[in-house]
Amino acid sequence: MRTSEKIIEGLLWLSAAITILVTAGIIWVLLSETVAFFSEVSIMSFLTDTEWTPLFAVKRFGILPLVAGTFLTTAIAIAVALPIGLTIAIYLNEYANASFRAVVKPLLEILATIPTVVYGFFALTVVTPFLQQIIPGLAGFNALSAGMVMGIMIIPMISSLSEDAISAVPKSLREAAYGMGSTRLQTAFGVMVPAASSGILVSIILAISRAVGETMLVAIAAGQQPRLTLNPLVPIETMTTYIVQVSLGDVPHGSLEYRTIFAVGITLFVFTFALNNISFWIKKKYQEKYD
Amino acid sequence: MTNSDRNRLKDKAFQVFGVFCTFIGLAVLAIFLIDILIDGLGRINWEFLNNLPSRRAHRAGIYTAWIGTLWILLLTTVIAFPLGISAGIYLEEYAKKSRMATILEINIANLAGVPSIIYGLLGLEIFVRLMALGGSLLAGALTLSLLILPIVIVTTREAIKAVPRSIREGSFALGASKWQTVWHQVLPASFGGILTGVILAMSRAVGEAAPLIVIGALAYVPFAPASPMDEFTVLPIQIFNWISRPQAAFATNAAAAIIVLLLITFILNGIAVYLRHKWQKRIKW
Amino acid sequence: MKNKKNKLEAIGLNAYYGDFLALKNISVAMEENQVTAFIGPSGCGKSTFLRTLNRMNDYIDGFRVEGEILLDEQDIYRKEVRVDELRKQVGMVFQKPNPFPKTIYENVVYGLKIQGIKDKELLMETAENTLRQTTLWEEVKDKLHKSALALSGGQQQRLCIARALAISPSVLLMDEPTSALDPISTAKIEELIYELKKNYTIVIVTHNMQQAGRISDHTAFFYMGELVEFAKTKTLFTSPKDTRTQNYITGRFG
Amino acid sequence: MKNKKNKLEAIGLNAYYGDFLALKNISVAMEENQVTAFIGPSGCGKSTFLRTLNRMNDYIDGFRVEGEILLDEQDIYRKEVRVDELRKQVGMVFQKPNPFPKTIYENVVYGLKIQGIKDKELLMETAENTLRQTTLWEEVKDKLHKSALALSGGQQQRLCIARALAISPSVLLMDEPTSALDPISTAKIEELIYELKKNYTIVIVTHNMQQAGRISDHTAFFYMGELVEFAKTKTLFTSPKDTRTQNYITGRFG
Amino acid sequence: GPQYSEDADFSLTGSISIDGSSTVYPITEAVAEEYRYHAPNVRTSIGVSGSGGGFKKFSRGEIDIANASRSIKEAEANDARANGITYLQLSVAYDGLTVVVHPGNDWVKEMTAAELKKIWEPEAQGKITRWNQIRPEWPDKELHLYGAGVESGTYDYFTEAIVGKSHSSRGDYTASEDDNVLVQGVSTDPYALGFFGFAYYEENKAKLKPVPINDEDDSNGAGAILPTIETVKDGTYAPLSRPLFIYINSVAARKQHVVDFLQFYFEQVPVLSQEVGYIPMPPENYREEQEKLAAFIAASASR
Ligand SMILES: Nc1ncnc2c1ncn2[C@@H]1O[C@H](COP(=O)(O)OP(=O)(O)OP(=O)(O)O)[C@@H](O)[C@H]1O
Ligand SMILES: Nc1ncnc2c1ncn2[C@@H]1O[C@H](COP(=O)(O)OP(=O)(O)OP(=O)(O)O)[C@@H](O)[C@H]1O
Ligand SMILES: [Mg+2]
Ligand SMILES: [Mg+2]
Repeated sequence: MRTSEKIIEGLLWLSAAITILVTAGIIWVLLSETVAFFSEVSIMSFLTDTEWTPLFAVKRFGILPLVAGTFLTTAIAIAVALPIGLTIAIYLNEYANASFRAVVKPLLEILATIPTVVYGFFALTVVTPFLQQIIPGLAGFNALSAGMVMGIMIIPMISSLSEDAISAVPKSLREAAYGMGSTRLQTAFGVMVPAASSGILVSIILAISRAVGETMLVAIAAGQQPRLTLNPLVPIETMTTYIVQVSLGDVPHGSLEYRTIFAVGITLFVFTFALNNISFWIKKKYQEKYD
Repeated sequence: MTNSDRNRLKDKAFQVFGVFCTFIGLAVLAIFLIDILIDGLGRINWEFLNNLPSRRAHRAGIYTAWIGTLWILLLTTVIAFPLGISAGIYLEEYAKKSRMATILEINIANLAGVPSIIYGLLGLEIFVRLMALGGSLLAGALTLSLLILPIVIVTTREAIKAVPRSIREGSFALGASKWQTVWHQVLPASFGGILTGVILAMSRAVGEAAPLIVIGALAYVPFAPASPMDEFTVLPIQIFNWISRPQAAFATNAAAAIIVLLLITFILNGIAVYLRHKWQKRIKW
Repeated sequence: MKNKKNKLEAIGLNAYYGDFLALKNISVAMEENQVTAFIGPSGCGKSTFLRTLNRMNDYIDGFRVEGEILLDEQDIYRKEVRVDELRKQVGMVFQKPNPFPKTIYENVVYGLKIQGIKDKELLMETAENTLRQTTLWEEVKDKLHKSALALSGGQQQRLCIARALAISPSVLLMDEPTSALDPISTAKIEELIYELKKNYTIVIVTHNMQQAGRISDHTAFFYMGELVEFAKTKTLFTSPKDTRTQNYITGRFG
Repeated sequence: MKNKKNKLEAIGLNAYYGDFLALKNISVAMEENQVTAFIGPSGCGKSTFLRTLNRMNDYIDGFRVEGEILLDEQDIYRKEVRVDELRKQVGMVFQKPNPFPKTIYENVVYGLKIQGIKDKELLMETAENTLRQTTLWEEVKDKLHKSALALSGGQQQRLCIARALAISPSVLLMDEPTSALDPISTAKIEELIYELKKNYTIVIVTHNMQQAGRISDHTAFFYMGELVEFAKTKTLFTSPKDTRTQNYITGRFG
Repeated sequence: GPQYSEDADFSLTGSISIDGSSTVYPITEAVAEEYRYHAPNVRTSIGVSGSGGGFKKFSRGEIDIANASRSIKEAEANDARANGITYLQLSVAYDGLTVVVHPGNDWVKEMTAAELKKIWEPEAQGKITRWNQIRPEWPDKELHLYGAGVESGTYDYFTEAIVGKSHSSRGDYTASEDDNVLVQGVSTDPYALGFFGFAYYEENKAKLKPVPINDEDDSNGAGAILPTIETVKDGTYAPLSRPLFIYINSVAARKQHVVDFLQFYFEQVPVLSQEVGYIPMPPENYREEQEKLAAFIAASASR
């Protein structure tokens, strides 16, 4: 009995430890080529140069334009998905009746199922022309419509996971709030959302991660033009777009041009790592207040 | 206006906003579905499901692709879910609040943000070359498993977290060991939430093409895979392929293939949603 | 003693959980500035009835009522009634303590804050007053800004009472409010109830017959979803009409 | 009456929640086949102490003990002690009812099932016996396979007691087991405790001094984390040595 | 329909793995499809991991045939040599690059290769931004450029042909490696100028206006010439038609079924390549390629 407990714990530990192996594997795969890359390109210019033209005759290796592109599309996506997703979660949990929720929640989850290339074409052929009528000067490829559509795509991550988190809050808390004369809105934001904050935060982190890592949608609709700008109206390029285009493109493997994708990959990795550390820190600080 | 009127107004306003947001989500979904159905529904017939790839759009079918997709989903599920749920359990129930646990937690959140294509590069080096699995279903499924592992782990943890401590204590007090408590109480009580993760993760896995292309999944496979070691193609690759063809008829094919892809995920999700619904009805604290 | 006004009144109330009839044709009136106690064996429907009085059961799937419940002669189940307003008038303390996962201070002032009161001093004053009323002040005054979840069961329950008092409702529903309290705190709460009665109408569910005897003006005895007997507390305890009541209060039951 | 064997014994026990010293140097012995009651004002550490007796506090972050707790003269905090085995010997009923989100039947037989017992008849028999012992059988026999969560608070608590009895521990720890029960059920449980005492060692936390007086052989009075007085129940209630005890039992406290 | 033709050869067995450029994919797919009827027991599979990915696998000996939209690079060739792999490059068809403008564009009647160079060369970046900078009589409107993604063989070829140096061009244009996306861009932008594969123009004729190109070299056709099957095939549409390739591993070329497949390939590709939207080479070119193939097979077999 006791040994079997130990064995089970060992197996569970192993499952968790595999994630470390995965990370190690990723870092190894990325680093082996990145080292070669940085023997030819200085880290300083990689981090500070404002142009990214490794595939042109005149090569510049400034990662900033790609970082800016990723940041821009992600920020727009979250700006769309967070309010809508969280509102839906609260609406479904607090206002809608059980049968409505039971139908709508899985329906919305379908949004996450649609292949992202479909979203890409939707952004390009429907959303962009529509936005162009409102915003003159909006380029055919732009971060705005790609980001907005990506926001729609990740709504279910936030709405479903947050709704789960909210409905996991003990009923007695909700009753306490109602018992004090709270409106549903006050119950939701004053009691339920704070009590479910950990789960909601996780849903947001997952959504951000998905937005940062999304590729095909931005590749189709946001353009492939690295540009150091926060202007959402012009074509940009994200880190993921660059990686997928080069790795599936005609560039010779093993060349400096090809190695750039590993340098970009590492950057993205460090980028998300920093992001996660920050959100983890926030989460910890926030939770200490209540637990 | 009194304060309470204001609160009531806010409450109503939020309700309207809630309906509006839900409606936006559903409307976009409806637009997508209708658009795709209009484009592709007419193309779906027995031949389409049963034909091999072809240069002639009207003769091209998705037989090998949908079988490959089912294989990939099956294998990925078999690999990723036990692994992910185990890891989630370990982190939530066993790991002390140590440095290691913190590192693991950040690490997993981090993995969730790694773009799929990087997983493709990882899979290519580790599974295809190092483990010599070649461009097989197994290599593809392992790659996608790593890709969705973070989602499964994170959602499992959240679901487990929601189980009240009093339930665990009740179980411990009856002499249940840690694992028994997890197995008999925590997992059943959190299964509904875990299923949400399963749904999201499956949705993610089923639509991925880029990492599979990198590890060597094929676009033209005129034979259906029969074992995990066989070469394969999947619907998303077929779809990408057709979408980038110049001929409009291939776009129709792509729409039809998307319908089939959605149908496959609907059915799988439907099962998961049904189970979740059943489960959550049973458990109300 | 002249007849008081009926603050709350149930008329022919049936309550269902799905198909299960939990309350059968209950008619009873609770007078203003009086304490009404509900007693009865476990599962007889006391909590269910109490919770229909501020429509707290609205959120339970499949729950429904027939009949009327009048607050100040108005049916609270009318369409146009705003449940949040209703509950500001009819406060509630639950059987299991349920503090918010917030600080002690935030718990107490929650009801005021949601009414839009921002005045820090006023909030602090109310917090101190109600915490004193519930004998909690000395124990928690140094950790007002610590989580309420770290309190003991009894402390949590007293906090919940304080929280309910802070919004000064006109009716206070209490579902076994002292079942988790030690005798000292219980005595204080009972004293408090006696104090509150001057301004509030109080309905209390209790298992403790001594308590019912000590604090209530009227007592209702429930049995298997029925209101068996309702009378002045003294009368009910000294000369019950129904044999079931008799058996129950003398402990010769079942 | 010859001196009984010490079933459970605490020696110089300190317990901490992080930096907070919740129990201060407690030494007390609980004799075999006796009922020991813990009384004291809310927050004094009764629950904390009770929970150290079967190491239920192991799972609370930052909780730690110093000193020893002997069960049958063996320290239960030794490294090699298996907490699950320990808890099969030392059963527990909690302050708040905590039925599993499973059927009533599954709740009762859970302890046996995890011990690997599969014999349906034996399980059913045990379920019926323990539900009868806890006066619940008549109320639930028709819904054994319905969710335990739909029971009332009191019913839930009795179910939890039944569940604990089903694994026939040698020690039973009860944290205010009757605080959610009506007098009838309470009386039955008290009777049951009296019955169980023949075979079990029982430790009970209660706020109800009458209850302590009725059912316990020894009583320990806790105050602010200290064990103020421990004596035969009669002695403690009739001639307490410490003035704090005196004040508490006469209700002249605080 | 039938799963094999009447003269099917059931004796041939084995598998052929092909990977590489997604541009060449449709041609090889078409051949493989026909070959299925011809030799039902040969398992042919084709991947689309790009010319780069294809060459990588090819030079490691992981595949038999590589599809490529550009020639093998020095480094890739070295890799292959290091792994003891000899190979043969064969051209299979042309891909005509078409320069297009919005259909509402009424000023562009033709352009010269020099004008294209002036627009696309690196020095033009940020400078040549209006139509009237190309020809003064053209309107004073912003010029919006669309073209292939810089990692693609199409871009590689276009820069080589127009600017004179591969990968040398301005960067401020809208790039996509999916030509359908470019079609969408140009067809909705009145001030657009773009280039992409001939087939994409053919399929979207109604939404686009092609620009005749004058290479100012009358030896291969005088004046500005529109891309058509004929002008590409006979070489008068210069300089914007590029060849597509397959690469054959010599080890694979020793296998009976691979040889059979390759011979079949060159019998069929003149017809099939046109069917899928590309432009076949003149017959004499095919004859040449077939001879090279035969020699290679013979050389491989003797080793
Ligand atoms: N998890 C915890 N973390 C920190 N402090 C705690 C925790 N649980 C209890 N305490 C504190 O320890 C002290 C003793 O608590 P305990 O629950 O043992 O009291 P109790 O005597 O059982 O009270 P009650 O009769 O109200 O149940 C209290 O001051 C309480 O605030
Ligand atoms: N949510 C629910 N769904 C279905 N039945 C319920 C629900 N809540 C309570 N019941 C049933 O309704 C009846 C009355 O329950 P109620 O909680 O009102 O009893 P009570 O008198 O408060 O008991 P206690 O003294 O144990 O708290 C019981 O038979 C109980 O099983
Ligand atoms: Mg009750
Ligand atoms: Mg306690």
